Amino acid sequence: MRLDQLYQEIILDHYKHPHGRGLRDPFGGEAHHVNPTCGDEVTMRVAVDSAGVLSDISYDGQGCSISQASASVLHELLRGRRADEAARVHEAFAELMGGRGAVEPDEDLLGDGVAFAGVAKYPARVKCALLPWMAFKDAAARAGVAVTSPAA
Amino acid sequence: MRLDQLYQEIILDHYKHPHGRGLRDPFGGEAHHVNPTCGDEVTMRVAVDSAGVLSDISYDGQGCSISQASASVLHELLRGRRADEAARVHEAFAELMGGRGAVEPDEDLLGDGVAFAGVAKYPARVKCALLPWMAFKDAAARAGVAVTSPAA
Amino acid sequence: MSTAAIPQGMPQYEDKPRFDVEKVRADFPMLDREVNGHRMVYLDSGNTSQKPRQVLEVMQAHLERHNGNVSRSVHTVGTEATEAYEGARAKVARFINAPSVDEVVFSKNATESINLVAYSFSDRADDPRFRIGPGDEIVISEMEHHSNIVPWQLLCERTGAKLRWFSITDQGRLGLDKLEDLINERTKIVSYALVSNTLGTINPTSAITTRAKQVGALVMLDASQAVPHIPVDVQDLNVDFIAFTGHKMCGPTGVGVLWGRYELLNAMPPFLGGGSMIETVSMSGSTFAAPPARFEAGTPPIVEVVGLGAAVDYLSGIGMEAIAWHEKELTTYALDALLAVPGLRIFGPETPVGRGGTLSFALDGVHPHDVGQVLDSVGVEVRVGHHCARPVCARFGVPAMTRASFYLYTTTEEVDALVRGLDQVRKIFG
Amino acid sequence: MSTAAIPQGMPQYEDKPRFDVEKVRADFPMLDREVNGHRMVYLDSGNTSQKPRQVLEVMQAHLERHNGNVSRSVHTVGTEATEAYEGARAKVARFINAPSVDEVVFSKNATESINLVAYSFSDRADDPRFRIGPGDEIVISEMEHHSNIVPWQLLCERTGAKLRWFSITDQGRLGLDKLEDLINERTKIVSYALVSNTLGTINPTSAITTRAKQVGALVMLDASQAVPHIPVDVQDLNVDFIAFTGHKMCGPTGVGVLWGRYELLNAMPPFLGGGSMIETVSMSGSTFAAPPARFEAGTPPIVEVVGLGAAVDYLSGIGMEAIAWHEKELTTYALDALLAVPGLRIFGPETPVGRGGTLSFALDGVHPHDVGQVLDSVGVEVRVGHHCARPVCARFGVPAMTRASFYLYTTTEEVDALVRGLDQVRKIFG
Ligand SMILES: Cc1ncc(COP(=O)(O)O)c(C=O)c1O
Ligand SMILES: Cc1ncc(COP(=O)(O)O)c(C=O)c1O
Repeated sequence: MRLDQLYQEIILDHYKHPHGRGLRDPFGGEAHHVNPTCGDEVTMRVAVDSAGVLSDISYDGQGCSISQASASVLHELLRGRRADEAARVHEAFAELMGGRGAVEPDEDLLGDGVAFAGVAKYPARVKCALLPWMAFKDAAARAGVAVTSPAA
Repeated sequence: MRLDQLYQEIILDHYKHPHGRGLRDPFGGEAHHVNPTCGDEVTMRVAVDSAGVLSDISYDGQGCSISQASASVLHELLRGRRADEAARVHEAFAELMGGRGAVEPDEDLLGDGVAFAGVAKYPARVKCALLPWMAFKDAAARAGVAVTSPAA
Repeated sequence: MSTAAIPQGMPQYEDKPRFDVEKVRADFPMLDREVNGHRMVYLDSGNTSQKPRQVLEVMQAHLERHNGNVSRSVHTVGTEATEAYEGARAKVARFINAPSVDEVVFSKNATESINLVAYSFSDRADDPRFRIGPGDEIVISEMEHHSNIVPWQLLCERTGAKLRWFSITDQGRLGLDKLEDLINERTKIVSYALVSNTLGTINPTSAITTRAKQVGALVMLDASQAVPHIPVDVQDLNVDFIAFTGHKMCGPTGVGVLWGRYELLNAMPPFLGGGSMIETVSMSGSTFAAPPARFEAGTPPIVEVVGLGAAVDYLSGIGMEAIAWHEKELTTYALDALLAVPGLRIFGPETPVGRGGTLSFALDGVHPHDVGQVLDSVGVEVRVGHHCARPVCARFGVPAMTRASFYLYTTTEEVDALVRGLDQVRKIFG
Repeated sequence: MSTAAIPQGMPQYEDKPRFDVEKVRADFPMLDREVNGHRMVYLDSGNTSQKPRQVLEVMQAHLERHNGNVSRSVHTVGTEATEAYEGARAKVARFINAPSVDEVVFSKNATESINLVAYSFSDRADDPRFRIGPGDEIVISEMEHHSNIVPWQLLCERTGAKLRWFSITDQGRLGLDKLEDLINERTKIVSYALVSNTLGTINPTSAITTRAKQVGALVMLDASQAVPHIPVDVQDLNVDFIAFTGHKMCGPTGVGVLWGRYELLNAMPPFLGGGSMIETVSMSGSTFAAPPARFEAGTPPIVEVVGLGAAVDYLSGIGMEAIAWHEKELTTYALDALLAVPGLRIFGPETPVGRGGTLSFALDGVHPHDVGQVLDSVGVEVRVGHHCARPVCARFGVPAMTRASFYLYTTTEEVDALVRGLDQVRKIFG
C-alpha cells in the first residue's frame, strides 16, 4: 500500500499537533487562500522585522491533513529566517511538489518538508500541500518582501 | 437506382413547365415560406370568390425541382375547388408525404400529386414537397378559409 | 426483467420489480477494473455514472457507419445521422413523458440547460413572464448544486432582481414553512433540485407548483440527480422546465437536456446564435427557427445524443421502477451500516424514505480529503469536497463532506467494502 | 511520413511533404461503406470530417477504463480522467502553438466559442475593451458562417452597437480596399473566417491585425475551416482569439475550442455559471476561477476532449504541412476538372492559390438540391444549400450552392467520381 508514502508519520504528527497555529499580531501582511475544488482554506500572516527577518508566521485554516501539516511545517521552516533564505526553501518545496515524485528532496533545506515527497505522486493532493505556501507568498509580498518561486 | 422513383417524369415535367406560375391580383391572402435548411422560398396567393371557391392560386419562388413541381401540382389540383374539397386534397397530400412510402396514394383525389409518392421515402426532401402546401395553408387562412391538415 | 433472490435481512417486498445486479454489472466494462490492487468499488455515480457496453457499441457503430452532420444535407449519410439524432430526441421525450418531441432541447450538460433558461430573462424580453428587473424575485434553495445557483446570481447581477432561498431543515429536507412569503407576486421563477446531489433528499413538488401557479411564477426542476434514478414524468410533475445531464444516466459526457413546455420555449428569445438555429439570415438582420432548433446553435453533440438515446433504451429495458427500488433497498442497507460506524454523522435524511441513494457524511475529526484518500487506497471511490454545493456545507457547518452515491450496478457487498474502508480510516487517523 | 508517387499530370514538387493516401484511408472505418450500391465518395468534410480508428480507440479505452468526472475527486479514477482531460488540453495548446495551456478553453463547438466572446461584451464590462454601446462598431465579413454572424447581431441588438461588414470581391476574396474606414477608432472587435466554408478562400491577416492594433480593436479568427487543414500558429497570426471545432478535424462532435490571449481571457467576465468555474460560492455572492476553468461550467465534454487530443496526435503524426499540400494538389486537380464541366460556375477563387479544398459551384439551371440528390444516388456525398452562409449566397445572387469539400483522405479518383456524377445530373435535368 503506497498510502504510508503519503501519510508519513511526520505529516500525521504535524497534523495532530500543529506548530505555531493561530493568528497573531503584529503582522505586516496577510493572505487568505481557498482551494476551490475541496473548499480548504488557510489564512497566513507574516511579520518582518527591520533586519528583514520573518519574525513571525502565524496561520489558521481548515483542511485535510496534508494542507494543515504543510502549514505547520512551513511555520517551522521559515519563521526566523531572512526573506532570501525563505525564498530558497519556498522554491525547493514548490519544486519537490511539482516533481511528480522524481525530485530528490534536500533534507538540509527542507527539514520535515521532505516528508511531503510522497505527496508529489498524488496530483490531486499537491494543491493541498501547496495551499499554505501560496498564501504565505502573497502574505509576504503584502508585508513587503518578495518570495518568488515558480507557481504550481 | 431508386432515383427515378423520386424524379418521376411528371415531376420533371411540372418543374420544367410550371403551371400557373407568377403572382397575380386580386388575392385575398398571401404567405411567404422559407425552408431554413436549404433556403428555398415560395410565395403563395389565394383568391376566394363569394361562393367559397378558390378562384385563383398564384405563386412564385425559387427552389429545387421537387418544391417547384409541387407548387405547380398544387395549383392544378386546387384552383377552382371549394375550400372544403381543397382541405381533403391537402390532407391526403400531407398524409402521403408523412407516410415514408407506406401510404397508397388516391389518384382520384391527388391527380399528378401521386407522382410524389416516391418523395416520401426521402425524408430530407419531404420538406421541399410540403413547402408550397404549407404556404398555401397560411395564405388560405389569411384569405378567410380554413384548410386544416396535420402539420408535417 | 429477471427477478433475483431478495438478500437476507431485507424487507421482502415481493411485488416490487427487481433485476439481477450481477447481470447488470456484466454490462459495464469499467466495473472490472482494479484500483490500487483492489477490485474497484465505484461509489461516485452521483458525480458521473459508468456506461454500459450497449451504449458504447451504439456510439461506436454510429461513428463507424453513420457519421455525418445533421439536418443540413440531402445525402444518405447526413439523412441517416439526422434520423439517429432525431430518433434519440423521440426516445428522450418518451422517457420523461414529454407531450411533444419538440419540447426536448439538447445542450452540452445540465449546467448549460439551466443557463439557457436564466439567459431568457431580461429587461428587454417581449414576453412578460421573462421580463425581469429590480423588485422581481427568483427563488432557489440552499441545497442547490452551484449550477443551479450561479446562473441565477449572474442574472440578478445583470438585472437587479433579488435571489431568495428555501432553507434546509436539520433533517436535510426543504424548509416549506415560509412558502407563502417566499413565493409571492414578485416571484418570476422558482428553480430547485428534484433530488439533492449532497443530501439525497427527494423534494416535494405539488405544494410548490400550486403556490407558484397561484402567483404566476414559473417552476424549473434541476432533475440531474432524479432522471437517472427514479421515474420522472414531466406531465405528472406539472412544472415548466426540467434540466438533466447525459453522463449521470449511463450516457456520455457532452450532452444535456432542457425540457420545457412548448409554449414557453416558443416565447423565449434565442440564446446562442449560429448555424441551424436560424430561419433566415441577412446582413440587415435574422429570424429564428422554432424550438427546439432555436436553442441548438451550431453542430450539436450528435454521437452523444445518439449515445443518450441508447442509455435511455438501456434504462427503460431494466425499468426505472426497478432501478429506484434497487437503490431504495441499498440505501436502507447502507444507512443501517453507516449509522453503526462510530463517530459517523449523516447529512440529510437518516431514513430511507423520500431520499435517494446518495449518502453524505462526516467521520469524527477526519477531513473528507483524508477519508477519500484512504478509501481510494483500498479501491473504494467516493467523492470528497463541497460537491459543488458550498451553501449546503455552510448550512451544516462543515467545509466539506464525504459522499457515497449508488446506482443500478451498486451492490450491498460494495457498501460493506465502504464500511470496512472507514475502519481503516479510523485506524490511521484515530 | 511515407512518400507516395506523385500522380501524373501534377506538378512534381518533390520537396513537399507527402503521405500515402491509401494508407490514411485505411484508418477511417467510414470510408469503407457503400451508399446506394456505390462505394461512398465522401466530399462533405467541410461539414464534418470522418474519424480515424486511432481516435475511436482512444475514446473507447477512456470510457472502458478511465471513466470518471474531472477535477473534483481525489480518487484514482477521477485523477486519471483529469490527467487525460488536461493532457489533451496541453496537446491542443501545442498544436496551435499557444504560449500557455491556460489559454485553451473547451466549449461544445466553434459556435459556443464565438458566442462566449460575444457575450463578454456589454455595457457593464469592467474592462474598457469589452465595454460596448451605441456608437461602437463590430466588423465581420460577408463570407462568414452564420455562427460568426448571429452572435454579433444579437450583441448589437443587446447593446446598440453597429455591425459592419467586409465585402467579397468577384473572385471570392475579402474586399480590403476600405480597410481604414471599416476598422476605425469606434471598432471594438474584428471577427472573420481564416478560411471560408463556402468559397474556400484563405483570408489575409497581417494587414487587418496591423490596422486593428492601430485603433485598439481586438481581432478574432473563426478558424473552424483552418485548423483542420493548414498549420495554424496563434503566435504567428498575432490575433487575440481563435475559435475552432473538434468534429471537423478528425475529432468527435460535442467539443470546440476557444483560444484567447491569457490576459484577455482573464479580463473577461464569466459566461455560463455553474460547477467548476467558481472560486467560492455563498448565498451572498460568488467569485470565479481563473481561465480556462472560469469558462468551463459544469461537467465538460470529457471523453470528447480526450478524443480531440487523439485527433491532434493523429494529424500531427501525418503532419499539417503534408495535409495542406495534399489538399492543394487535390484542389488544383479538381479546379481543372470542374471548370471543364459545361455550364459549371465556381464561387470563390478559380486558382489554387490562397484557397483551401472547398469548392462551391452552380450547375446551369439545376437546383443544388437536385444536384446533390443525383450525386447521392451514385454514392457521392456533397453538401447543398446555403451552407450556413446566406449572405455569401446573396452576394453571388443564388439561393443555394453545391459544395464539395476535401480532406486528407480525399483522392483524385473521388474527384473523378464527382465529375462523372455531374454528367448524370446534366443528363436528367438537361
Ligand atoms: C467557418 C465556420 N465557422 C463556424 C462553424 C460552426 O462550427 P460548429 O457547428 O461546430 O459550431 C463552421 C461549421 O459548421 C464553419 O464552417
Ligand atoms: C443536482 C445537480 N445539478 C446540476 C449538475 C450539473 O450537471 P453537469 O455538470 O452535467 O452540467 C449536477 C452534477 O454535477 C448535479 O448533481
